[in-house]
Amino acid sequence: MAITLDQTIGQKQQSWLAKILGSQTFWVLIAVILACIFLSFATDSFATTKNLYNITRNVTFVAIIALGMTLVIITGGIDLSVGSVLCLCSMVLAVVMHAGYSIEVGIVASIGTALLIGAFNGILIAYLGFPPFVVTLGMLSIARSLAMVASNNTVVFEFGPDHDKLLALGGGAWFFGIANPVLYMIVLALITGFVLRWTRFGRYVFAIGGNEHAATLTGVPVKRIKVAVYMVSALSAGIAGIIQTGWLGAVTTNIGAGMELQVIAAAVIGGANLAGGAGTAFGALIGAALIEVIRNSLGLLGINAFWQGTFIGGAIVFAVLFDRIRNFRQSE
Amino acid sequence: MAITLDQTIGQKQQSWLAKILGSQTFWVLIAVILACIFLSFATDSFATTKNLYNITRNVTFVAIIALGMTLVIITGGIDLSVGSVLCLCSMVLAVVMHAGYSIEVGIVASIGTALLIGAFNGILIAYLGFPPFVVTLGMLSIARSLAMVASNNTVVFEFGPDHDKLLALGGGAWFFGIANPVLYMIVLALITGFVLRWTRFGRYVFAIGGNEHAATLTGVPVKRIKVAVYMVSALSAGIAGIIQTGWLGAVTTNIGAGMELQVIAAAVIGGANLAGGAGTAFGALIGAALIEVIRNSLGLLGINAFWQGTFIGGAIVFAVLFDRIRNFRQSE
Amino acid sequence: MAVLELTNISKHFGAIQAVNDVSFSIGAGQVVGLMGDNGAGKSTLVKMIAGNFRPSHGTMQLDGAELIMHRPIEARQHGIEIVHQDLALCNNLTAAANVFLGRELRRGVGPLRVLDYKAMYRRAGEIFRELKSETRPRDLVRQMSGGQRQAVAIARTMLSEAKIVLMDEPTAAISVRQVAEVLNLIRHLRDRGIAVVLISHRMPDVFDVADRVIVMRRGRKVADKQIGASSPEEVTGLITGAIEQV
Amino acid sequence: MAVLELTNISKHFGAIQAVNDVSFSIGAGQVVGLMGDNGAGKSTLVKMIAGNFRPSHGTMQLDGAELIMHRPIEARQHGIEIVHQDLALCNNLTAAANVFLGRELRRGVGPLRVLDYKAMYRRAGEIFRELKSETRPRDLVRQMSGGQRQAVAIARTMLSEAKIVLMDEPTAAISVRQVAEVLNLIRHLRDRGIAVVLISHRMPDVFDVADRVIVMRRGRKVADKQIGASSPEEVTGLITGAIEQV
Amino acid sequence: KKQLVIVVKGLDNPFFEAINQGCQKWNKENADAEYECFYTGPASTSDEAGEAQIVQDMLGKADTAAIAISPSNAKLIAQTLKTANPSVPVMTLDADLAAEDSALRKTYLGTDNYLMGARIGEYIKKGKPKGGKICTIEGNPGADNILRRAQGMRDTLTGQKGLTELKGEGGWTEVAGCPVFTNDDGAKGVQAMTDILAANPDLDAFGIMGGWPLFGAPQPYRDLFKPLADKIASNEFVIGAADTIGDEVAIAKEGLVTALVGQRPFEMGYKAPTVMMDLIAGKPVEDPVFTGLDECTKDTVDTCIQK
Ligand SMILES: Nc1ncnc2c1ncn2[C@@H]1O[C@H](COP(=O)(O)OP(=O)(O)OP(=O)(O)O)[C@@H](O)[C@H]1O
Ligand SMILES: Nc1ncnc2c1ncn2[C@@H]1O[C@H](COP(=O)(O)OP(=O)(O)OP(=O)(O)O)[C@@H](O)[C@H]1O
Ligand SMILES: [Mg+2]
Ligand SMILES: [Mg+2]
Repeated sequence: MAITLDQTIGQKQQSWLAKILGSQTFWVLIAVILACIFLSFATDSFATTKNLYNITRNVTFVAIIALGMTLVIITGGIDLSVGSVLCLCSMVLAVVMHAGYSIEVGIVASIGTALLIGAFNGILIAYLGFPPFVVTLGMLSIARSLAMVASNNTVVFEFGPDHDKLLALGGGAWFFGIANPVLYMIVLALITGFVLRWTRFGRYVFAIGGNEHAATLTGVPVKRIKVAVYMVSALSAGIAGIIQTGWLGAVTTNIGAGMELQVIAAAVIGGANLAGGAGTAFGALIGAALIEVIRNSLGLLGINAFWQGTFIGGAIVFAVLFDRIRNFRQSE
Repeated sequence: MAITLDQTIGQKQQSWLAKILGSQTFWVLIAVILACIFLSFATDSFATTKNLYNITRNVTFVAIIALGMTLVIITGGIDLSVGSVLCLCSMVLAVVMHAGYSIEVGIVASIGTALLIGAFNGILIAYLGFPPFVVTLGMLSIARSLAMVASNNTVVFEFGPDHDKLLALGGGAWFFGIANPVLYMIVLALITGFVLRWTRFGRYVFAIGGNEHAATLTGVPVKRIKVAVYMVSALSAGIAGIIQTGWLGAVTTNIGAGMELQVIAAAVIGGANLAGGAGTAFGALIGAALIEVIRNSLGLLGINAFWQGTFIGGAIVFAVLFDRIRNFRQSE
Repeated sequence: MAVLELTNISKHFGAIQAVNDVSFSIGAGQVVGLMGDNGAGKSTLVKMIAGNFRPSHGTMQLDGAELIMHRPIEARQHGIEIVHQDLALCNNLTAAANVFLGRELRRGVGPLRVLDYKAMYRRAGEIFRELKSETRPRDLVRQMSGGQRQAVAIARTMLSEAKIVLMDEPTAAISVRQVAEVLNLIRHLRDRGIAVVLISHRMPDVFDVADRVIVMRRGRKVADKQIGASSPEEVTGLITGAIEQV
Repeated sequence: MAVLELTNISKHFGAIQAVNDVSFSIGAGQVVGLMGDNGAGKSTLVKMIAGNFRPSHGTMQLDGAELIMHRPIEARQHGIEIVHQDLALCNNLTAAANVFLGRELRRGVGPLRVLDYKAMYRRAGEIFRELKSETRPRDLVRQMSGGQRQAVAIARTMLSEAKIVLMDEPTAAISVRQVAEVLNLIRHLRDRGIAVVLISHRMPDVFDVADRVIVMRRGRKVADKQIGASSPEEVTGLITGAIEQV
Repeated sequence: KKQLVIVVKGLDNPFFEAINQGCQKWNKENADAEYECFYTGPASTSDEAGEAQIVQDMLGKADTAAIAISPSNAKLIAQTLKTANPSVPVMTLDADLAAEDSALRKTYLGTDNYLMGARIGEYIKKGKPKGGKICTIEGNPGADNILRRAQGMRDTLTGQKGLTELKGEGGWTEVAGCPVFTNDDGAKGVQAMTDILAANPDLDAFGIMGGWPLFGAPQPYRDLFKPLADKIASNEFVIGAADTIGDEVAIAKEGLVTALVGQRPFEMGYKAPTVMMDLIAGKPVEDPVFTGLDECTKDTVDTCIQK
């Protein structure tokens, strides 16, 4: 007999290449690249240093939150509260610094708020079995309301003694002219990618999304992991809020409104599966990049305001089309 | 031996009562009733005919769409485009009637638009395997943009020759002083309930949500049912749009914004499971009613504007709490 | 004449060659035991016959006419019934609903035909009784024991008169008592002229009811013999590879 | 002394009395066959021992100390391993990942310990080889055949030295060749002084490896005999109810 | 206490918060009056139906003595008032009903939005008398007051009435992709302005109809226009913007905007209770009551805001 048991056991079903070609992230990446090439030719202003600087910076806020959201989605959950949490965390930072505290105190307060909210969401979902959609929708309402309370619903634009430090944090470019937020995004994405692939925590996140019951039975601490995941999600929103505050230089109570759908879209376009069990950090970045490139192109191409929504929507659907065509062919 | 095979086969695991006590819908209903009782005592103005008239009427728009959404959720999908579809359908109705056509023509055009959009969503999702989240998020953008194009982003408030008919349709109360929209809602809920329980179509909807693969293998026309379900969802948004237009007497490109989350929340609070396989028509109504009662109570109780969001969010979470406590006890 | 004839059927998934150049035919009223090691390709083979996968190569003929199916339901329309190894059950439905999935009983006329719950519960109960299985038609499948689930899946094939019934390990999870009933059922099917393919890892069962045994190893057919001309020992050898081919 | 002792254990789900007043004990190195009709309550019983359900009534003792568990992982910490009837696999993970789920191998030190993919693939491969199962550690469980999935579930119990191994129909979907290996495995466990509970519908397997057989019918224990003192016919009678009780 | 209710378009806008501040100040100063000012509104400005429902709730409440509404959808509020047939006096605040529905309210207190847009237009025209390429930045596509401002600006720039898009009239052309709807999101507003400016390097002016990009994202706004500061100073590039909220005045001081035209929301909130009490008492009240505009340029920043 030609094939031995050992050979079979050593075999792998898919080669590296087949795996890459089979991933949605790859095909969305192709879509992004094609869009960029098209825009470089169609407009003079796309492939300029300044525009690329802007694009990369703009992408970061959605991308950073999408990293946390990807974890939640992999476990089969959803977090609708991220936009409001971003707002509340920005507001806490702003109010604390406005009151004369240093930037460190502000950041600690802001991050603390995020973790608290994440823990609240997570505990209700994991320990009391609430549907994630309901809990985080409730929190969407609550966090924004608390932001109003915290700030008395005013615009905060003076951040006390460390005002300039905060602006430098979010608006500067300390490294080879790359906007600071981009650096943070890259670092966070690398960390997320590492955690998902190389740690036990990451493995458990996937296991929970694949079969929560089986994960429980095999001794995965499902509840604790779930709480952690919602805390990470809120944390990522908090971090994005801090960076965005530094960039914008002002906080209003409507920042981050409606962001949750954009963030989830970024994660899903990047290959995360809302049914749980699949998703990557890199995919979250690609998904966010796609959305930003579309937005950017609307202005550059001078598309009529009324039709802009059609283009955005169309492009979102179109981005996934590549992947679907491949799948469709294969299943034939 | 006491028990025979026949007896075992004839046995039912749960009595009627146990089934009712075990359903989330029931516990949310209890929460709604408790809230109503509380409000009747706490305020003079809650239990007035006028306020009840308003509440019941206000609840209808979310409730009607939640009926369609419940079908989508039962199959394990989601439809984020309903708010925008409502807007587009209202706009089509308004523009057509404004151009001098009769109300019948307007309604046909509006319903036709809804079905077209639903079919588009459904075909991409069922036949090409797009993730529902991505497709309907794209449509959220597209439909509102088309509404802007259709109306040139103006307010339409003159509905041509049949102006009064339209207003009577949505704003009147033809039957025992019950607002017309409430009547439509009840009729639609009865139809939905009937379809889910007594027809083959309803059975298939549940089967798809339970195990899509198994449904395909056993010969359920999964793809066609899925398309139908997204068409029903868009249709329900279209109907709500027509009624709402009749009630409001004016259409802007803003109406229905952000409604998707409210609608999904209503369905989920009413017991629909976003993972698929569970949901009821009655639950959709109860969920919508709960949200409306909360909203109504804020004004009546004179709650500070900043804190309103906290109350709404808290109440949404709280409504599901009853059900969770019961479950939690049981699992101990 | 052969009811079903397979010619040079192959199927691969990516780099995995699950079924490799398999040909055989089954006549009416024949019971064929299909045996082989885990991963030998048995399920993949019957799934192709049931219209679940399309073969990568080769052709199938049913009653002499070429059989090309695009969806699983077409197989049923051609009179091919299958008990899937993974049972294909909807956990959120009752046992009766699962049995009748795809061919619900209805009453009333025209567009107003509604599901006939009563008739379905009754009929499902009858089938379970026939199988001597303590399965409650009104209970959700989610909460059922392994054997009860299996009974539900088997019950499906008993609803209509088929030409071919494919059973992928129908007796895997069920108890001694019901095994006998399932084997009886297979004999009944045979007596009515229905062809049966029985996949099983239980040697005694196959030797009990089958007329013929086909053995697969690593996707290839390595034996196709009359039961009388073979023995459990030989088949075991064929499965494990101790005997190369006959 | 008994490793595990159950006293008057009952469990009901709503109106269904799945396990009813069952008591027995198992000594170290004993292999107990647990048999019974479908829905007799076998799985429910072992799930209670595995910390999956809490008994409605009754007590369990492990090595003489009362055993109260709140989560399945506590069972493992007590040295109780189980092969679930529904296998408890995560379809989106590889075979190796499933085998090591909950006790991943890691390398490196302190907080920087990362998953040791290589070691896990190697070890999983070794176990599959030991089981003579053609299961590829690097493949996703989703696409595996029924027997390959079963092998993954069994492989889990071989990772650590347990006190008790509960096997809920471990041989249901696997082929002749691996059945022998699983039975061998059980013998090895016994020889190392590990107690084994084997649920199976295959009479020959139980009579092959078990020291004792317990029969359940409709939630009650109806027999508990040494294998030598019983016979397949008697056990069949007990399962079906032809023999009331012994 | 009986309540003098103010219903605004949405709580998510700092502009309405200033109305609230006025309302609260009135409460503080009139602690022993028999009335109190009560401020409410839907969570989001885009929730038009929600506002109508709140109006209904308030009209149904026994405590309500008078109501001042800032309608986000004028037609819809008119319809609501028609069906509710209120027994308490109703006025509009900040935004008015359509002319044909004016009988439904007793008076209007607030800014003349058309005039506000016209003033922005005048500043732009003054800077660039010969016209040029312009981009209008608007808020929510359905917001009537913003649309009115844009109309005021267009009419002033061209000297014609009712043009919805400028194609060279009066020398002014709106570039492709404009107007931009920012949905009241500062960051989005600045991002869109950045893109438009990149795509049209020869742009001459921005007309910003709502202050979001300035007060919501002051830092990116500064980054964008600092390189153009000289051009702005020499009127080579002109920016006319609405509102004087938050950091806007500082931005004007830095010379990064040609002119600001601001409303006086605080004054609206502070005056509204008094007007409502007059209405309850049946005293004659002017219709409309306009609150003034604050106009700031680089040179007048220290004095332009009415205290
Ligand atoms: N959908 C699929 N994608 C990829 N590989 C698959 C798929 N289905 C089956 N395989 C592989 O094809 C081979 C044959 O699988 P099949 O299920 O036909 O085996 P089998 O003979 O039924 O085994 P068992 O007795 O264990 O059920 C196995 O190696 C399996 O991993
Ligand atoms: N979670 C549950 N909820 C409700 N009923 C259940 C649940 N689990 C099992 N049952 C019921 O309890 C009874 C015993 O089930 P169990 O799974 O223990 O049977 P079993 O002896 O393992 O049968 P099999 O041989 O078919 O696996 C069955 O009637 C089953 O329907
Ligand atoms: Mg198989
Ligand atoms: Mg069992």
